[in-house]
Amino acid sequence: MHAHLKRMVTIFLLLSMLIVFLTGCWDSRTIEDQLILTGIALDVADDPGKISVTAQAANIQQGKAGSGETGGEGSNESIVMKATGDSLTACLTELDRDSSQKLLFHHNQIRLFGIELAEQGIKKHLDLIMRDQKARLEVPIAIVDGRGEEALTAKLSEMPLSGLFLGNNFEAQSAISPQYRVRLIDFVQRLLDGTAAPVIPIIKVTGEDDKQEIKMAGMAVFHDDQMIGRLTNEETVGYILSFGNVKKYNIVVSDGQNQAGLHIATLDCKREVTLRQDGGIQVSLTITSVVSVSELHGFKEMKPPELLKYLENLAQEEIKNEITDCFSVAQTLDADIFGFCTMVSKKYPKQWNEMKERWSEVFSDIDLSIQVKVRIPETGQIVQSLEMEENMK
Amino acid sequence: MKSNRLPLETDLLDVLEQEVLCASCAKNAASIPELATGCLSGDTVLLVDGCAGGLVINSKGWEKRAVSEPQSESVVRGPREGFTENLRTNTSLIRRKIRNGQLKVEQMTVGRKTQTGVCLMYLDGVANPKVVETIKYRVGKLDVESVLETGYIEEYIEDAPFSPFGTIGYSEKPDVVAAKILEGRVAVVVDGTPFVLTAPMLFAESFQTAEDYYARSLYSSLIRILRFIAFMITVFAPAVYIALVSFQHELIPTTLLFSFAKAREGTPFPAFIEAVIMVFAFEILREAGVRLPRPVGQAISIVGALIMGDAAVSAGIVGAPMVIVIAITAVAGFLVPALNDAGSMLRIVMMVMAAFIGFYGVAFGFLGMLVHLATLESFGVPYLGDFDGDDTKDTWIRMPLWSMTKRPKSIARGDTTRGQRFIPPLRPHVPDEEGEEP
Amino acid sequence: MKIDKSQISGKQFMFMVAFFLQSSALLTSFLAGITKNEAWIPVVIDIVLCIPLIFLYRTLMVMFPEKNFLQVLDEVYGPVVGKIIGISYVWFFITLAAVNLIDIGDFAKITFTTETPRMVPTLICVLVTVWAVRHGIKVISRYSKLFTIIEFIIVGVSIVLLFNQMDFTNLLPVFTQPAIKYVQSVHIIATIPCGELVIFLMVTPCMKKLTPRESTKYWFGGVAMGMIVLLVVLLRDIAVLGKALHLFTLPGLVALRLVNLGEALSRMEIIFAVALAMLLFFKITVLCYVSTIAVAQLFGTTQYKRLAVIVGILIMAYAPTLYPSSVEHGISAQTIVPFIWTPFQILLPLLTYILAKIRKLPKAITPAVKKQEV
Amino acid sequence: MVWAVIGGFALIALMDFLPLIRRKKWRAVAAFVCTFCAALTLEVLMVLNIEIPSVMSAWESFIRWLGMGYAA
Repeated sequence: MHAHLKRMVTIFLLLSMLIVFLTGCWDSRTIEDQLILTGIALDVADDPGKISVTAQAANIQQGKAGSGETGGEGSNESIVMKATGDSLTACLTELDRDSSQKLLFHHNQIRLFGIELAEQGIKKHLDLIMRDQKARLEVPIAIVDGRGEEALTAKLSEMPLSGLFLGNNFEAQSAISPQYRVRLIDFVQRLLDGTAAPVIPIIKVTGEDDKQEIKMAGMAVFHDDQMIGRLTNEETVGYILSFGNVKKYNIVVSDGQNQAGLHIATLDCKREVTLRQDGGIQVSLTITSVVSVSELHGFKEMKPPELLKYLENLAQEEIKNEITDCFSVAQTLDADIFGFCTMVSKKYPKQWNEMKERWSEVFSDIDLSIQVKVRIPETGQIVQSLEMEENMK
Repeated sequence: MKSNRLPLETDLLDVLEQEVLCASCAKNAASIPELATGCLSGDTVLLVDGCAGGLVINSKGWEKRAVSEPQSESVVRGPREGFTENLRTNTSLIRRKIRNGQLKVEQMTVGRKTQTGVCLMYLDGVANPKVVETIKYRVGKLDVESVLETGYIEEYIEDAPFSPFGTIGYSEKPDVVAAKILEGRVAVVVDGTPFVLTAPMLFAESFQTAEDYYARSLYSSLIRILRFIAFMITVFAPAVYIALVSFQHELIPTTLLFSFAKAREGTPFPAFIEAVIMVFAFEILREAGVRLPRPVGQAISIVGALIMGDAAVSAGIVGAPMVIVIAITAVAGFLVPALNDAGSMLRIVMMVMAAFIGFYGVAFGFLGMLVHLATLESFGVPYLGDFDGDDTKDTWIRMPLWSMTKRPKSIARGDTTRGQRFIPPLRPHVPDEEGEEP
Repeated sequence: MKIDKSQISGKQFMFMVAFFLQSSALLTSFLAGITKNEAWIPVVIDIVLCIPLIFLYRTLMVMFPEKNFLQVLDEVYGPVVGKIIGISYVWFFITLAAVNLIDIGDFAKITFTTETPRMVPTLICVLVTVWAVRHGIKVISRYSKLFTIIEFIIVGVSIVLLFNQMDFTNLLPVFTQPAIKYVQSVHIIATIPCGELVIFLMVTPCMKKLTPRESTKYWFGGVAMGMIVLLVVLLRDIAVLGKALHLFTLPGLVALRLVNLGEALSRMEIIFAVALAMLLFFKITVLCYVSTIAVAQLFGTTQYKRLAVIVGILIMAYAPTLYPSSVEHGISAQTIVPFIWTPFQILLPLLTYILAKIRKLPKAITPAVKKQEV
Repeated sequence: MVWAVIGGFALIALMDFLPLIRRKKWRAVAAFVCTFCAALTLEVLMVLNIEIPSVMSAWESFIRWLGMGYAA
């Protein structure tokens, strides 16, 4: 028993010594001494070869950050800082030095690139972001039509912190289709595919001083890490649809005089790639979709059963057209935004090796066949439109 | 019947003692001091003309508390009787539950000055003889002056005196002790206290209450799991909070981070000091509430919990989230009363680890706790149990009684089946129409 | 001479083996660096290839049920050669423990403590480890089942949470790399998680008596559980990360970081990280225990409890001298380490088995042998 | 820092070494002294920032000399 006691005392001494010697608390940082970063934007600086970094952080001292309650006095909600330097590291060092608080990167909601920088190439700026364990790979990235800082300095009426707004917005859009939100990891995966062209959403800041808005403005198409062109919002639809996995999306179809709003409940796309005899490839997309009617204008002469058939046909045509349009844009840009090359490399690894060299030639010569199967099982609360009812009488 | 004629050489007193008197304990005493002591301590002295010496007949009648509802373990459903301070009453309460010849009661006397009566009770042929021997040996070897409560015995015979976890169980309720004896444990009843020790004890026992077995098994299982979670909360909640706000900020959802940061804005102390202040304040209030007479105690807790907490937040000494964390920690601790003291100690250890190196420290604190639990043994039985087979049926869940046909493997020896085969209630209990049971 | 007098059951042994293999699931980066998104192929090959290896270990265990591996070496090679090989095995055990200690240091550096000196998390780990080691194999084995179940739950939950991000076409194409890459990967898996099981030969004397049949059952049961988890984890990481897999030092953790099901269920990687730290801790505990037993055996003493702390500290002091940086650690694990480990894990056990068969060992215990043992 | 290390080692010796001597377990004492000296030397050298040659690099050159080892 005595020896036991002695051992306890020794262990206690050892532990307390450890605590005394080791209590450096190196990693300890209290929350309130941190600037919680909500968005970061990279731009081309005025000096050639330099970049400028804009960081948006929540201002905890003022108002209720993050909630829209005090939207009116949004001016104090966010702190925006700017720095210019040769590299991202230099800029971040400068930002850190110039503020009294440390920057906290974990909660960054969005990474923005100015369009000018995107055209020059963004690969080298991604290295730090991927290397740093504090930065998260699932943070979405976007291109700003204009300068990146505009999006972060924008005063939105909806939510004072535009970084938070963008993060939430992309999150909500990804429910429609995962393609709407491009996370850093998605971008890097596409980048590593080699010949595939990564695509990043573009946003645009519109409006006057106090009532600014951020709008989606299509997608930026990259070749390797340089932006080479863009899809408009309309062309983007085809891009989105061609990947399938679309939920709760609305399209409008029309046959010239009549118009119908259709709600795509689900849309799936099966992609198949086969080699052609002449060395080219053939891609077939088989799309199956469940659609419901959300709005009808016209169609006065039709009875419900034939109307649904007719609408199904219209929808099939519409979806097909959207994809073909988008595909032709992609071909003119010579950018494989659909990732067809990845499919080839997975399915025909041997042939792929020699095809890689002449990919742009192959791509411009792809046989794209699209089969669309649309089903309209329901028409909402009413079957016929009011206009049709009139006709019946 | 023996013959009426007495053999000449026998003493009349002996005859009286052995053949006539019905007292449980009569003693033939020769000297006057012996007789006097007997008389003084409440016994009856019988002197017979013509006999040297006299008989001291045990006829002590002490004032004793009636059997009443136990204070520490109240139940909604289940027997309400509790042990009293009288050894005989206690053993009879247990024996009334187990009317079986196998139930052995072994009387011992401990304490040089107090001469306290101690009873070991166990089911012969069910309890592990090794455990019985060990307890008998340890209690028999005790050389202490006084034994005033079971706590005295517990400290002297337990396996791990420096562990925060108790390795001997105790209860105030005869039904609980009877159930433990039926599982093969040994009960130690001590004169002068309503608490009865049971050994060996498993970690899982701390999470069991008497009512678990009287309520529906699904509900009992749910509550058991809840108790496990509550124990985790009471040990780890402050540590996790410290680790969150001073180390791993990335774990907090963004909007919550904003409100945490706002709440902490303007409080002067780091999270660890804040937590220490609050934990100590809570322990002080609790201790005050326990020791004071009940009406005053309640007032203290109300003043402490409501007014002081609120005042501390509005004065900017601690942040509001910390008050919430400590409150949930405190309340969760009361779900597992058996581990309340262990919880308070471990909580502080975990807080130091968290303040030192964040979640890594908490993780290794947890691992250290696990290693410690794995090293513990209670009279040769692994404290953590084996996580194995039938024994798990009554740990973090409680299976229906009819499914527990075996006594705990780690505790019972010999007769380990509780019943031949228990018929699950889903099967028809009445014979079929053909008159044959399936 | 029996160093550790505690006993473990066959089931506990099985879970220890399973858990030991599972804990390698975290460190798949050296594998991913070689065969990239085809890293699952060598694992599948190895599940088959390891069967004879495990059978060899099992047979050695059945042949000498009373002896740990160093005692077996003494008996088979004679006291002098046996001791020399024994010393090299002690080095092997200590180095293995040290390498894993480096891993937990790296892991802590990446996940928990980015600015803390590496020595601090390592020291904490060593202290808890030696505490467990001091109480013998019984204590270590007691929570192995609990941990195995926890690991199964974690892998299951993470797969469910990541399911919407998995793209199983990432597993394609197959067999596009040069053949030597597959040989290398197979070699790495055969030596690094599988061959390391040779350390369990040091636990033999603590096992309850098993029939050869039971022995086979528990060995292969454990290996099957471990390898399946390894394979599933690798498949999960490839399906989630795809081409980016080989970029990361801890692919498993990066994959878990991507868990995002709304605000509440994102950012949970620290919980996983805690679980992974538990896995690594267990592995180090077993290795540290084996090293301590081996040192005690080498000097012919049973006082292993008193040696536990100092052996743990020796491992801690030895670990940082092995590699100047984690990059070199990674490259060495890919290119050199399989060759260093091969003699210890495959060649020497095989040679021991053959020699024992030739010399018709184990002999029935004669009084002379008994005396020698005391 | 050196003194802290030496103090730590002294504590370990106090805890584990003295009981071994008291119980006259000389083989265990030998084992303890060997590991103790090795650990102390390594730890002190590390604290003093003296570079210790790596065993692994020696192995590497040996394996390469044998003509084995995979390409990096």
